Amino acid sequence: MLTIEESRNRILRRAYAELETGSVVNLGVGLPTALANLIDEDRSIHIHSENGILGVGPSPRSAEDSDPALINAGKQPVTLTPGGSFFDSATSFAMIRGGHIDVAVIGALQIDESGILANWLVPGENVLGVGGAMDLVTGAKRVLVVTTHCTKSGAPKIVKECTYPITATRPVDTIITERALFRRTGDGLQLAELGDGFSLESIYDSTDAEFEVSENIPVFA
Amino acid sequence: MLTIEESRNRILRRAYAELETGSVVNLGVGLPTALANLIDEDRSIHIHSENGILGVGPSPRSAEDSDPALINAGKQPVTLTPGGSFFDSATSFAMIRGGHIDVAVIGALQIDESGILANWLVPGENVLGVGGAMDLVTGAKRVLVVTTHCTKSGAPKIVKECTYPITATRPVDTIITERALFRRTGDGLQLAELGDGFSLESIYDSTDAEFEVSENIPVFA
Amino acid sequence: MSRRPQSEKALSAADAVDKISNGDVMMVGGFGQAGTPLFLLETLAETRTRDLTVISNNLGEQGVGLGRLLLNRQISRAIGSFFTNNPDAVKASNDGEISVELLPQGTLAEAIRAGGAGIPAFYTPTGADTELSRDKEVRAFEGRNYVLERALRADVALIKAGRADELGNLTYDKSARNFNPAMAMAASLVIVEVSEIVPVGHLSPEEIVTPHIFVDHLVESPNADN
Amino acid sequence: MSRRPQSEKALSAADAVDKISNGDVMMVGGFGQAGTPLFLLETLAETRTRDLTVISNNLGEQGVGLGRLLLNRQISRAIGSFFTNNPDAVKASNDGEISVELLPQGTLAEAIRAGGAGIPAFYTPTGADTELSRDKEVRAFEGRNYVLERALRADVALIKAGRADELGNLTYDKSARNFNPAMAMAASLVIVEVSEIVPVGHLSPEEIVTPHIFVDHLVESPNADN
Repeated sequence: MLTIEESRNRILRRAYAELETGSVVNLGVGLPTALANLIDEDRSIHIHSENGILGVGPSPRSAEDSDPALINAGKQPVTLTPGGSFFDSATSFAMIRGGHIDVAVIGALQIDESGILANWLVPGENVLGVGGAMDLVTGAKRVLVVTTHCTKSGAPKIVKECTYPITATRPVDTIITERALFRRTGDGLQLAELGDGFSLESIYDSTDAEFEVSENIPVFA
Repeated sequence: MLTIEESRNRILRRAYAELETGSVVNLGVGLPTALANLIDEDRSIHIHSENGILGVGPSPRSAEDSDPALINAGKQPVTLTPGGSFFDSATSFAMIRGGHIDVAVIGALQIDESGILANWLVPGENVLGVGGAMDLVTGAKRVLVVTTHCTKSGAPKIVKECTYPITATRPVDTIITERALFRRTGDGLQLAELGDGFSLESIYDSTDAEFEVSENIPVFA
Repeated sequence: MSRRPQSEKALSAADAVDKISNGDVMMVGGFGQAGTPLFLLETLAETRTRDLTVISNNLGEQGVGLGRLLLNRQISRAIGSFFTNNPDAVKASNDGEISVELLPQGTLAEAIRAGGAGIPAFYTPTGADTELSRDKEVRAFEGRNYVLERALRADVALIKAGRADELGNLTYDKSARNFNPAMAMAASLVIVEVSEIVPVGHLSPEEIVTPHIFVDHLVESPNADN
Repeated sequence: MSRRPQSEKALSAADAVDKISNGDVMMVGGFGQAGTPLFLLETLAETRTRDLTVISNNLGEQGVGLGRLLLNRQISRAIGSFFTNNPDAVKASNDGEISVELLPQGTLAEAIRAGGAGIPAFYTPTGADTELSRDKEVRAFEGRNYVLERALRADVALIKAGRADELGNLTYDKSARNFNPAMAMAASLVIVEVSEIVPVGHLSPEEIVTPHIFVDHLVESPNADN
């Protein structure tokens, strides 16, 4: 079994490898924002934050280096990379909705077998917000979900049909968990890679959605 | 009889006196743009130009002082007053349409007796443009028309009903010619002032629109 | 010799918030605490102004900013995008003390921009065929569904800028810009908390983000770096 | 020692305009000659590219810029706000050589912004119940009539900026900004004529008007002050 920390790190490493050099990437609140600390400067991946930053750099080294006017969408202090810029919220969402963001990396509550994501509301829980998730899933050229494979109580997150309210009618493109990587192909999901230590059988057991399996299944660690 | 130059100067002087200190004023192409040269700095009237300038100053003193990147809506070189700023066309028209311009000073082809303006198209003439006129008449808090009283051929410009295509369904507020000043009151026009040297009778003779006459009629020169 | 800049728009925080009336629709800038006019909000929390409809991305944090107005029961309605981070907001909504309208963050930003730009309504793909817009009009363009969203306007906007010049031209500081420029255009009365007021001419014409015509009052923040 | 800035996006004018295809919809920035990419247009006039639909506020002046493309019969359709100042445009329209769609200047600007912002359509009061919008859908909100206007997008935009950094971040020069920033967001391919390319870091993050993600190619203008 992986610890939560090991799972997170594996998911982030695999997600990072999915990003193309030179691409413009928005990192959703939560697990995705930690990706900013993995970026190798030479790959010139440009991190967009919906509160009005292009060129989000890693977290500041110390509390003294942090600037209350320079925070990411998760309200954590960040830095700016050379060539970065600032703009207002209306312009920032014009970028997102207008299709100018190459990849949105985003968390999930549920993803159904056609790739539809639910990630903003668990009915009955005290949630009073949606944030930028709907715009990001609707507008980004590619949506990459990063999530633990199951909920804390062990229930599958990749399900036949979402029981929670959906985020958008536009399906996601890639799902990365600590156990597997799925790609959407046509109308359905295809298991494309396995997390080290997880068998195909264990994925069937922990996944409610129907999915295809690709011919070759590389393993990621 | 006034010369064309004398008429223009009289119209501009009277229009200038209509502007309140501190107000934000857009000057239409043609006669209105010349108003920028009359502004006394102490009155801090802020001239907006729809191509993206707030704080248009007078024309540059010489050709060497003119900057091809600093032109007004009539494509003439201008200067910038202290505290002036630049913005893009979408923002500039957001200002206009959003009701942030106090006064639009604009030319006319015809104005009808309910204050409806036609100023962009003479049917049959080689006109292929509308520019910012429709936005200005629709969006400015107050519309002030400056125009010669009659066309070059002597036909009245203030008519019963516009025969040219209208600029907006929103009526104008004030009309200044070399012969008279009209204000819109309720649904109609009221003659409020007379240009020096013109009798009330002469205004009736050169105006097709019905209009009321105010009790006192000051004279402007 | 440099003179101390004097602006006709400068006002004390108390005099500024005194212009806000019971029942007003009030926009409040900021994302988290960045770009949030905390000094103005703390001053407003000292007044008896109530029944406010707040348009803001967040509803502050517990007991801070709009969170304090909420505890004071000065807010009766809130339109925004993410209030979850203030448990008091969630509780007040559950208890029926405030009514809440949630919008996707991009729709919130665009609706405010539209309000200032004279656009009464626009179509957006965001939220189409989701629960959040189930009562809204949907229309297809080229086979894709879009939601009709109405513009937002307010009686008053409280915003936070970086530097202002004496005329009221504004710059912003990094990601503290966020909702502030759009709100400056979408309210009848705009009150701006600024770090500093500088003489006219000290801001370059190219760096001014909000021209002075959108600004009614300037309030200097007591915290130099806030 | 300063190095000469090198940008992966830098291209010769000839190579840049070679990316424009017959039949393309092409936005062209500028108002009059301010902010007009004249070097790119003159280079395009040397090619055989034709059947272009041009979206631009003006259609150049006689024989200059778009006016030269017009005389070359490279343009078959034009969408814009004010073409009167080019008599050749009026003649070409009268003779049926080009088809013209006129929009109020604010509607043109807003439609381009919408195209870049993922807004397929919006309502504007401008032009409602006038001849210019007689074939358009009208809808009342709160008793006032508004015209439904569709967003504009293009295959390619030719724009003019002031300085660019090596990444492609752009600033503009005074009123030469005009339609350029919105067009940079509304086209699939964006080619920018710039006065100068400077190293990354030479532009302040606050002064960048068009972030680099909107820019595909940079062409340095041979005229330093153009």
